[in-house]
Amino acid sequence: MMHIGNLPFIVAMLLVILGLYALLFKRNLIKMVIGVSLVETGVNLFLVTLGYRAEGIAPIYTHAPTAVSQVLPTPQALTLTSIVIGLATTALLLSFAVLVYRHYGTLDVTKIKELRG
Amino acid sequence: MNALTTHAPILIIATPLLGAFAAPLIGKLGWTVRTAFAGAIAALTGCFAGLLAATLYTGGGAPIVYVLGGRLPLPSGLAAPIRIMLEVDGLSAFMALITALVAVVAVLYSVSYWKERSGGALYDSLLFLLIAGVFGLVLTGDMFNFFVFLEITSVAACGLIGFRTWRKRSSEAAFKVMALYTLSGLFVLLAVGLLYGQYGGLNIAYLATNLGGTMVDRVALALLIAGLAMKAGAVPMHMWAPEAYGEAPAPVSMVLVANSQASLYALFRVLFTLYGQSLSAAAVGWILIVLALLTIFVGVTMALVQKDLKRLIAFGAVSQIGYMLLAVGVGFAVLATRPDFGLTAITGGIFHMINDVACIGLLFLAAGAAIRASGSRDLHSMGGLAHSLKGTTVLFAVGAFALAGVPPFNGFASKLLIYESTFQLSPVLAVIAVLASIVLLAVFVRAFQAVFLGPRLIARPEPVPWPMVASMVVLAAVVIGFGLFPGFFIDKIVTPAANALWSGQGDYIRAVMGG
Amino acid sequence: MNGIDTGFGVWNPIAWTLLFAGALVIAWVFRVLGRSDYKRGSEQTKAFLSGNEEPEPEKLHVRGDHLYWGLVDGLAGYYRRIRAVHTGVLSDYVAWFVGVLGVVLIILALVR
Amino acid sequence: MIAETIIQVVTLLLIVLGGALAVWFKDLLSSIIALAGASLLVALEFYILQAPDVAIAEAGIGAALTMAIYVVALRRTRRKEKE
Repeated sequence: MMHIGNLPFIVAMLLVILGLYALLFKRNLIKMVIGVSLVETGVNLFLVTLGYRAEGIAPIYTHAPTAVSQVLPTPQALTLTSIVIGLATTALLLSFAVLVYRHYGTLDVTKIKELRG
Repeated sequence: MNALTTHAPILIIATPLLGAFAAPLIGKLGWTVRTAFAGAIAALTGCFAGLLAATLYTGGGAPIVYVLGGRLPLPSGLAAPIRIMLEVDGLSAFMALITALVAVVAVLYSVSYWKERSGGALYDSLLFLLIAGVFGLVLTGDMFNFFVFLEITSVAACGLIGFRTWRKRSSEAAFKVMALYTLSGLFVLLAVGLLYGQYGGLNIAYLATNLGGTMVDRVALALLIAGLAMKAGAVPMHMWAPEAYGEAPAPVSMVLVANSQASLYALFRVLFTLYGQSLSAAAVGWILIVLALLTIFVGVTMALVQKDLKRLIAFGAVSQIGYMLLAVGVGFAVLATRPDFGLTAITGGIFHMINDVACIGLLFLAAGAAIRASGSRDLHSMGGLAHSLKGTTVLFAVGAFALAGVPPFNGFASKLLIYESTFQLSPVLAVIAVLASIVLLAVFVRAFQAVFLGPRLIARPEPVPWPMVASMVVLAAVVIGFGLFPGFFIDKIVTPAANALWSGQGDYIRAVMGG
Repeated sequence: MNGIDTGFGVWNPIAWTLLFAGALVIAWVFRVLGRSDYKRGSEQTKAFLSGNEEPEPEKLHVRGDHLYWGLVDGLAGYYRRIRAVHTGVLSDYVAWFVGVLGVVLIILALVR
Repeated sequence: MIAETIIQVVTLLLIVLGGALAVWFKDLLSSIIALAGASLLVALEFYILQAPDVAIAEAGIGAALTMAIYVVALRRTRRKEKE
């Protein structure tokens, strides 16, 4: 495969920035959760790209041919863990968003500020 | 060395984890069995933490390494640094003792805290999950595991903050705190990824031997400082803290303070053990000092004008984080140049951790008892509780005086160390710290006057059940004991912890890497 | 054993407590030696408010939010700004986080 | 070889597009679908980067399950971003 350089890293950082943009400038709570999900996807992509080695094969063969290099297995294990953790946090965030909506009758973040000052 | 001592590090984490997952099942057997089970788990965890600390301190403070899944013993069989391990040095053991204290007290307090809508087994489950996460944070020797435990504490903490789903503000606080915790966790993960990408390892000791202060290292350090300082609640990233502490149930507020301190511990670990001298320590130290001064000042002044009792104490808790940051920041800034007072500063900061958790915990618990008894948390409508809640009144006063650094309580002992050492670096630091302590005393005089003094504004407050009083008495005993015999406790438990930061980097690395 | 020696100062809580207890005893002695014509519950213990009747204790009680109003009023400018900063809006919290991250990044990148 | 590179570049560009659309759409359901699409493309990218097991997890958990949770949450709140 041809070398495509740092493009995956750039895409990962773009996803993080998009997520931060949603968190900073979007007023809807669900949209902000989507922002958190985007940051998380970006970080996951970053981790997997870290472990990639050109011409490598997947690190899942027990009897891999020794002449071929494997891509690093650790970042992949990390990413798996991170994906599962991400599901838990997203679910919790969304359930709190639903609760907030039930109590406040709105999802507008600028109206959900009883705790201030 | 018998098996129990050998496996103590993992047992400390595994026992509350077992409690977390078994609690819903045990809960089916009724209130008595559930309570006994929770108490047993907490007591067992406390015993393991004490055993671990005793082993470490009697062993001369050399780090204990516990390897999971490795067949060969480290460091002789060091084949690849990719391996999950727990590494316990003086500071980890000290933090484990703090967490154990908090766990036991929180479980005891929770026995009778819930009134009409019972906390139930789910509450126990989340509480143990949070405790297991905090233990994991302070014991792990591996950056990725650190991230996993960080997320465990985030999820459990926010579950507990939003536990009272019928309260409007709890849901709001839980959502905000969860979003911020997740974000900071992801940035920490990004930093871990950056470090892994450069050095191909996740072990703290392994990374510490390789870090060279490149640009990527600096970016990773910035991500770690920002993420961990936010989870610790440093100003100006503290806004979640009063909401979290204020809206969580009283015992959980105390555990959340310990959770923040665990993040602070992680920050210190990253600075002293992971990075150490490999980059400009003075600049990083001054970043911490500036954050600390902001934290102390804003926390105290905001506490002065709060109308909600728990929010007031929460801002007090925020300001106390500043004292630890200040002390350790001073220690880090002078790590290489001025050893004469750097170690004193770090000793003061570390000692203040356990003092803070005892005083703030005592205040949160006493406030929880007062709020539970009077059904109100508004300073304007409370008053005169001293007529009926005599014990709680005395305990709140002890906590307030100790937190404000009034002698002879424990807050004074640690703050004295902080004042005297920061004065050596710059008198301005010490002056601000002393002034903030005085304002803090004023804050708590106001809270005390509003809640406990005056005529009976609340006709018939509910009495405080004995488990709640007992748990507060335990904390008060810590406050007074540490206040009357500070030299003894500093000698026995604080100095090993401070030395682990000050000069323990080599030992920490050698325990894993050998050589 | 129980004291602290910071290298710049010494703190011994036991000695301090004994001293404090001694001061308390002296204060108690003075109190005992006080005026013998003082009677509890008589006219002497009543507050003198220009001859007006003393109000009910519920009305006399200084509530929590009345304490330190002078200090807070004196710092009104500071408090207006700092309370405006605590908006309670999650986006602002995230903005503070990103801002601090940016500042720390710049400092660490510039300082060698 | 060239073909694979092109696939990868296109995938990466589409990921960014999906993320941008997820932020941009005013209709939250469309937003969620864009997010799930981006997640699926990230799964494809994982596969290309020799991480098939992570790809499966990302497609199953990151895209499908997460989207299901979003849809449940959306049913209990409201669909439009602005009211």
